[in-house]
Amino acid sequence: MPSRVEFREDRCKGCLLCTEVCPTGIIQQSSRFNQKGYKVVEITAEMMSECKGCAFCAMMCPDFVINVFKSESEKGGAA
Amino acid sequence: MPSRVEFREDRCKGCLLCTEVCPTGIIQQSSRFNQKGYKVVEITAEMMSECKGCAFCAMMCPDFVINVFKSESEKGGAA
Amino acid sequence: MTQELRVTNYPQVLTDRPTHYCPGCHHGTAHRLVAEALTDLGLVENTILVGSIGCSVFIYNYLSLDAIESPHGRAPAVATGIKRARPDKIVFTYQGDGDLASIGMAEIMHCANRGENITTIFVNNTVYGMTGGQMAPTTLVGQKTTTSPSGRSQEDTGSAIRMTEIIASLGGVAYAERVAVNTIKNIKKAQKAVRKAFEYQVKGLGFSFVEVLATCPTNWHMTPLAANKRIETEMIPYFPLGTYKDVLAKEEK
Amino acid sequence: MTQELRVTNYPQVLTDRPTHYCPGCHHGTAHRLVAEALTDLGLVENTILVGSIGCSVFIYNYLSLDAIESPHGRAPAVATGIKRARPDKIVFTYQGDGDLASIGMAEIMHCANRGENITTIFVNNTVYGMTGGQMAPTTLVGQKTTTSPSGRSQEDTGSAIRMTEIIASLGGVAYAERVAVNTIKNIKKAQKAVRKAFEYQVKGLGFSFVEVLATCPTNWHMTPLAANKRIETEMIPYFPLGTYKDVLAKEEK
Amino acid sequence: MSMYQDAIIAGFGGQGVMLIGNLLAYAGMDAGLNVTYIPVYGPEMRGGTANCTVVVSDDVIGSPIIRSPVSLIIMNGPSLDKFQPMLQDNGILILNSSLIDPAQTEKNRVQVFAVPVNEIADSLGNTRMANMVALGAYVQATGVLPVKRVQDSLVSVISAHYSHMIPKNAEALQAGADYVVQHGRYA
Amino acid sequence: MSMYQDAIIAGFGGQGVMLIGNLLAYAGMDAGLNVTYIPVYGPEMRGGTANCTVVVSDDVIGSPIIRSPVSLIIMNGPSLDKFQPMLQDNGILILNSSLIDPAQTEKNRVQVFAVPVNEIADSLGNTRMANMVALGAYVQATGVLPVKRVQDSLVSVISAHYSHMIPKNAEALQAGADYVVQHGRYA
Amino acid sequence: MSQPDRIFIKGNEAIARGALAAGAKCFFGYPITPQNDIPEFMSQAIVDAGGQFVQAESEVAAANMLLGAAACGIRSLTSSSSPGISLKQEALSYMAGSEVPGVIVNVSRGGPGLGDIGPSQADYFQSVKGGGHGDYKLLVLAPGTVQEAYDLTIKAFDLAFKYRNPVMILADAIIGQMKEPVVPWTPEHRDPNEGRTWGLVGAKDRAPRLVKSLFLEDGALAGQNLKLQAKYKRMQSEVDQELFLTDDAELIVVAFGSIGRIVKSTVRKLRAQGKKVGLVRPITLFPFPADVLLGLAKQGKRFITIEHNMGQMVEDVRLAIRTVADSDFYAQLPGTLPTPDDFEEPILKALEG
Amino acid sequence: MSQPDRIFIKGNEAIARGALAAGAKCFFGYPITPQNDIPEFMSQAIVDAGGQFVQAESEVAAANMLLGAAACGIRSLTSSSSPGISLKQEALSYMAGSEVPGVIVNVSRGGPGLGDIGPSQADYFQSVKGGGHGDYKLLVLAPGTVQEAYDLTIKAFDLAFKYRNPVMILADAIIGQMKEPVVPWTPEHRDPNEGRTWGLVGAKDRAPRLVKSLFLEDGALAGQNLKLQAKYKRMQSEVDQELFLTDDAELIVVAFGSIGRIVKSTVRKLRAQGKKVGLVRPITLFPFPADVLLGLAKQGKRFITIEHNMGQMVEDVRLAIRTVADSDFYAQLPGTLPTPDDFEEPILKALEG
Ligand SMILES: Cc1ncc(C[n+]2csc(CCOP(=O)(O)OP(=O)(O)O)c2C)c(N)n1
Ligand SMILES: Cc1ncc(C[n+]2csc(CCOP(=O)(O)OP(=O)(O)O)c2C)c(N)n1
Ligand code: SF4
Ligand code: SF4
Ligand code: SF4
Ligand code: SF4
Ligand code: SF4
Ligand code: SF4
Ligand SMILES: [Mg+2]
Ligand SMILES: [Mg+2]
Repeated sequence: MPSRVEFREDRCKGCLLCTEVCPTGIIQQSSRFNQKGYKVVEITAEMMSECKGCAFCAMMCPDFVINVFKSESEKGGAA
Repeated sequence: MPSRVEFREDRCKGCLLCTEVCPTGIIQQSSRFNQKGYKVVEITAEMMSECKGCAFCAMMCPDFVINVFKSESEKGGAA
Repeated sequence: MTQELRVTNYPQVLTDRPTHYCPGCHHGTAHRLVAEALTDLGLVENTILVGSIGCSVFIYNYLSLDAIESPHGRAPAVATGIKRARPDKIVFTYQGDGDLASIGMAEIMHCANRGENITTIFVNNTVYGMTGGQMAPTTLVGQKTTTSPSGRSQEDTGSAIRMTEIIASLGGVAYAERVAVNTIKNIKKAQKAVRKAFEYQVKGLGFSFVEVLATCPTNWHMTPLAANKRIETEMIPYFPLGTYKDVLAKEEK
Repeated sequence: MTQELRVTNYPQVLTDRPTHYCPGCHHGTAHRLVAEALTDLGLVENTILVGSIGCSVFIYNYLSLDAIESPHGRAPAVATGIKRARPDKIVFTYQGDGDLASIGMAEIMHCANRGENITTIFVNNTVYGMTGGQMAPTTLVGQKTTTSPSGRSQEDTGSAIRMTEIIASLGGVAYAERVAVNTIKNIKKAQKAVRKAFEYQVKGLGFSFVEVLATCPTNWHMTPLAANKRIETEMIPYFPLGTYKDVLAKEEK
Repeated sequence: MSMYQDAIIAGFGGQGVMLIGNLLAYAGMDAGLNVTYIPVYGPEMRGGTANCTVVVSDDVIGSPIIRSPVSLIIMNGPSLDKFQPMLQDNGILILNSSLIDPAQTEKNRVQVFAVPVNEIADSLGNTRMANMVALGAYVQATGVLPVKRVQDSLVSVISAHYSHMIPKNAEALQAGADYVVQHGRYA
Repeated sequence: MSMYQDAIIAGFGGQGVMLIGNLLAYAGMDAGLNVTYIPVYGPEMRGGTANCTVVVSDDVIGSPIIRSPVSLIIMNGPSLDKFQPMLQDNGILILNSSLIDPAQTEKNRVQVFAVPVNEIADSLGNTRMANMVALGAYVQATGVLPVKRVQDSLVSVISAHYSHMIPKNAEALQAGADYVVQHGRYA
Repeated sequence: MSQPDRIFIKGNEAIARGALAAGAKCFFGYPITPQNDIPEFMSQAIVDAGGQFVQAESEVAAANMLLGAAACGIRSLTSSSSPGISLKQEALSYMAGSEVPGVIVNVSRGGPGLGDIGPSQADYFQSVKGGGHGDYKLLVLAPGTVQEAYDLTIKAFDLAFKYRNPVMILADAIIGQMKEPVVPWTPEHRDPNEGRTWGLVGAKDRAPRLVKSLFLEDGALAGQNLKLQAKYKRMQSEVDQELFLTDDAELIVVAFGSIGRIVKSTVRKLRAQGKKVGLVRPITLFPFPADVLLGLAKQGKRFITIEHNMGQMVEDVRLAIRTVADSDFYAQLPGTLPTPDDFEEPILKALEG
Repeated sequence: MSQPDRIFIKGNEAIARGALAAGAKCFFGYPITPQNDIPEFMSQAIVDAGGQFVQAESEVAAANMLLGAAACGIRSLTSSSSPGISLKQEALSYMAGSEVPGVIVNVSRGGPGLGDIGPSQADYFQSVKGGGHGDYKLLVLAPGTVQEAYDLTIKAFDLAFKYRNPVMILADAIIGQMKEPVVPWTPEHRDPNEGRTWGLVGAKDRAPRLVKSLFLEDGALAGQNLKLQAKYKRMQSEVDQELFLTDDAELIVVAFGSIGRIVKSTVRKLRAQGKKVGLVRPITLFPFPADVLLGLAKQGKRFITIEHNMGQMVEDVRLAIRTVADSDFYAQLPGTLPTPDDFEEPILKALEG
């Protein structure tokens, strides 16, 4: 799958709002705390392949943590 | 007719609102000015007999100028 | 034997004192309505009047009640303080349209929304009377005032605010009605409305509000008779009379 | 050859700076909606932001716009001054519910009624966030806050004020809509609404108003997820979403 | 101190007392003198009486407010009651004798000029110019300015729309002055 | 001046720093001493760190605000960065070594007591009592009050609803004190 | 006087509890840092005490609610902080002008404008000179400890009703936010008829009562002003201050409220070094302890005034002693936190002259 | 400078025309006696001049509209009278704190409370000491004639923009309501780029501009206060006063505004009687002509301050001369109308010492 999500982990506040809107349910709370003391979310390497690049997670995140990427080859997918 | 109207002339401001609500049209502007310089209203002695004692004039007067009297004998007329 | 009977019985709470109002000004009539309602309901000795700033600032000269003078627009807050301090008293505000609908907008909205168990008599004459006829929030579009010399411009200043409608939409309101005192028929309705407003307070139903459409011949630059007609021809069409909220009524308008 | 395409394009006007908001607070989302709308419409360089006092007082740290900090509740008056001074600029206020619906009630009502050609983004989280969770006019009956420790009492404090409905009833208003940002569907609608509000200002149609139902997990004493759910289960039923006024629409709700 | 005159001008609202106060002040200004004018204002004006105070002097004027005026123009009864006691001894009192009985004046303490201003104005065809008649009388009685000077300043207080009325007003001013010349003090 | 102690107690919101600040102050008060306590307040608390300052003295206390404290209880990393520079030379620093590497301390300038408060609390069955462990360590290290005195004051800060937790909290206080006795300064 | 155990509470709570002990029955508030503990505490406590808590729509409304409640002769208060107090100025002028005895609490913060939420004493002028319009005075009380916050709140109500005048408690974020042990007490003798002779209650069997500040008739407003000034003169008897080591002092430090208490530590420290310094801490800011200061000045002492602002009370100090002495001034800057050490240098400098 | 004929206008109209001559483009008002002529005139005239007239919903709103318009670098003003000015205090503190150059007109009236609609100078403290919260200063100008009302309004705008500070015109009902001949004039050289370097206009090709008064970071509020105080010090150079027959005077009368002009007549009259009295009429109330007074005091002159209030400016007079002299005080009572005769006796008494 050509989609991919990046978390700016230092910005994440661990609110988990993104986890509930992901249609594939691949975002999870990690066991890491960031510098601010928040338990950040993650997508494990295996699960990343299930990402549809829908960007719902980014739309939901109140802290502009998430960047979503798609492959160009997949036509018409990007909005 | 046993009805009668009294104007506290010193209070009258000559607004004429009473003149328009009198069903018999007997209240008129006089040619007298009171102490405050207002041209007061009046009911001439002849016209007074036409008064029905409805007290519309008093109800309309914003300055509590008017007192209306009726005769007791006329049953059921007073409100 | 015929004995003369006095038809007009001015309530005692109405003092025997000439008013300072201009000829044909409806403030006097509105005062009388309040006096009659309080007298009829036997509330005079138990009532606190909350005055406001406007031509009616001297209302305490005409109604023989314990009274307080509020800062401009703040009568509903002052009344709230009084009612909270003395919940057993009847408390009402008497306010003009500049006072209530302009500077006092927040206070009246929140007093009503909290459902303070008080009564407001709102005398809307579409103008700042006391200060010399400036535009009010209730001034009709096109109406000339000293601060809208070419007539109120809708584009620049919006249109007249209809307070009763807004107040009626708030949760804490028990009763909201708009009346006029330009005709005998309307005066009779107004009497009932003012009485009802106080009755609802006695019953503890919440906030009650009566808007009285009133003349200001002086600042309308009209004779009292012409001003009185304007109520019918210009004001009522824009500010329709009637009951806008009545928690005890089956149907609301 | 496959080239990677970035789906998320955060508008440049949104600064690269972590926000001070609590986890799951919707203020950040509301900021983004504004940033997107201004960017999409090409207004960024022409816009003046009128901030208010509340958790969003630092909004100027996150939106790279010429900005002013208003006294609590007075943003609509400040914005009026700005728009009158610079009619060619896009001017908007960003206000919380304590700010807009309580202390600023008179200012928002009159700004709307005058039809000032500005936009207001109203973030309703049913509580005073910044000061630590006191009761707001929009607090739901029964909701516990630091000043309604047993839950808001309808009898004593009335019920939650629905601002969009009231604003929509005023003459000068071009557009009034209530949105939420609790689901993707609602966020998409909210994006459209915010954009429309600014478009109407560009078109000079008058006052435009968007109420955003928002969480305050901290002062609701809920997890962000639970707070987000409360929008659906408690807030929307009382504060229905939708368009309450749209001068360009055929039908109004 | 050389030239100094003041006047309180009082009457019902609608009698035009503010207008002649302004006119007097303009005439003083146009004559190169220092002048002040101050009206009552605010709710006091409501319904009741109106008044204003004018000071004309060739020296700097300290106060526009005069507690003991040297002259009065009194257009109605209540104003006589209110202001006559303040008038300085031997001060000049122009009295609208159309509405007020001159017998009410303290004619032995002050100089009274009783002028039937309404009738004079009526005779000129317009009762509303009674105020101008009174001012004409005042100007003549005090000698503060030539009548002509006041007439020339009419243009400053009468709006362009009513400029056709200027000659009539000038006539009224003259008629007031003439009346004083002819009838002198009330005694 | 005789007996005097102060402390800035700092950590994440939720680590219970305000609670142990209050407890320390109550214990001082219950011991008949003068005490002051002042928290940070307002929006500063939002999301980030929390801290409070406690002063205990047998003399009148001038300021509840301390710019150069004689001791610190530091529960998280950012607080160490912020407050360690303010600590007086030779001051006492109680460090939550469960979250912070003691190597980050200025151990040559100040007296560091590195206490793995989370682990100790965990071992007692409740991580949330890490704050009590830290306070126990502080009391022991400074000798400001007997541990018993602090334990006896728990009743003042723990609400009736949670009074069954008092013994456990007392245990945690003791465990913190014991750790200091056993391990001494970090060097 | 019942004498229960010491309780450990914030100054804000001490004010709220003091008000309850004084018999306050109505509280009107609006949220603002750093005084939020007061409305939050009251929202439960005054209701439990049979009174009323109203969170007003604004500080303007809260002040006017106070005007209404106090006009009924009911002990009532409002509290806020600097920007909110600015909004109350019109109502304060009305209260003073119509002689209504409310209590207003200002837990002041840094300004001007939104400023910050830290402590500051920069509302001295506003409180003491009158931020509202017209010639009027508030009684102004400035607590220096949490106990005093409690005690002065009780006193505030007594003074308010004694003089039918608004009374302000001028605290700051330090006094409001710090906790100290407090011995709570309840005043024993309160006039049960307090307010009965003038309060609004409905005009039964007597002439109506009127609470107003409009005086249009000739000379009426002059009369009201003379009456008020005479009252303000009578209030001079309420002057109160703490004197600390002033007897043999060469230099008097004048400081009020939180700064007063902090300076006291500095003075103690300097005394330990043999420096002859003393402290006058005005407790009533109006009436101001001018005579006390003048008396000290006449003994040849020198003065420095220290405030947490850019120089306000120093004007009253200088006025008080102007015929014989003058005062230096040291500003603890708004937006900074004061400690005793800060004042050593300026005091020593003033001592050296 | 164009020099047309004299026009005969009220002080209120002079202020309005002065504002237009100064290039004011926005007026925000609310009705209140005795300043209604200003909004009424402006409702037509400023619109004709291509500007904006807004009748605000309240004085609070009007002041905040001014804050907004002035923050754009546009010359703007608001006007009101005493109770209305009390309501503007929060916004004034914000304007000062965020350095916004608006002009505020107070045609003051009798207080406290609703008071009356007659003249009074009882808002001196509020204007000069700061009725709002925090340490800030308004520039305060007090006209004594209608011409000066015109001139000082023009000056007010220049000062406001020079210092980015709110400026208050403190007039009273006498100045506002009286008519006098005025020579209108229009300043010729105005910086066309005024306000361009800091005014809000949209952040195009540059970093955003921020008009704010919140300074939360450590030391930031202290910095802002130091900056403001430095500015207030610079403003001292703007001090202005009228000196009348002071050179050989034994007694100096200090009086401002309408009272200053009325006292001038008294002084002239007493001079005619050979009494050695002179007048200092402060035209700027802040900055206050302290140095001028001190200079006169050093010449051994005595002082009496006369105000239409119960004693406010007299504090600044006493402070100014405190090291060498003191000042008597005479109160023209609020609610009374002053005339030159009223002041003869108190001045003579002070002269006799
Ligand atoms: C704070 C304040 N602002 C303004 C005024 C001046 N003022 C007195 S009455 C009034 C308005 C009166 O208008 P309205 O309320 O409509 O009453 P009306 O005279 O028309 O009956 C105003 C603005 C004031 N006294 N106080
Ligand atoms: C005049 C004034 N009153 C009160 C405050 C204190 N204050 C700061 S923010 C705020 C309310 C914030 O609530 P809201 O507007 O709902 O915004 P939120 O924080 O919930 O987003 C208050 C009352 C103030 N700064 N100024
Ligand atoms: S882009 Fe869509 S599928 Fe991928 S992680 Fe985000 S929400 Fe899930
Ligand atoms: S929504 Fe954003 S802040 Fe919240 S957990 Fe997901 S990435 Fe982190
Ligand atoms: S009582 Fe009726 S009929 Fe008689 S005068 Fe009055 S209105 Fe006319
Ligand atoms: S209504 Fe009353 S005041 Fe008017 S004319 Fe009739 S009697 Fe006179
Ligand atoms: S001005 Fe208008 S409202 Fe006031 S008394 Fe006259 S008519 Fe009535
Ligand atoms: S307190 Fe509430 S509104 Fe404020 S940042 Fe936190 S969650 Fe958001
Ligand atoms: Mg009106
Ligand atoms: Mg909120």
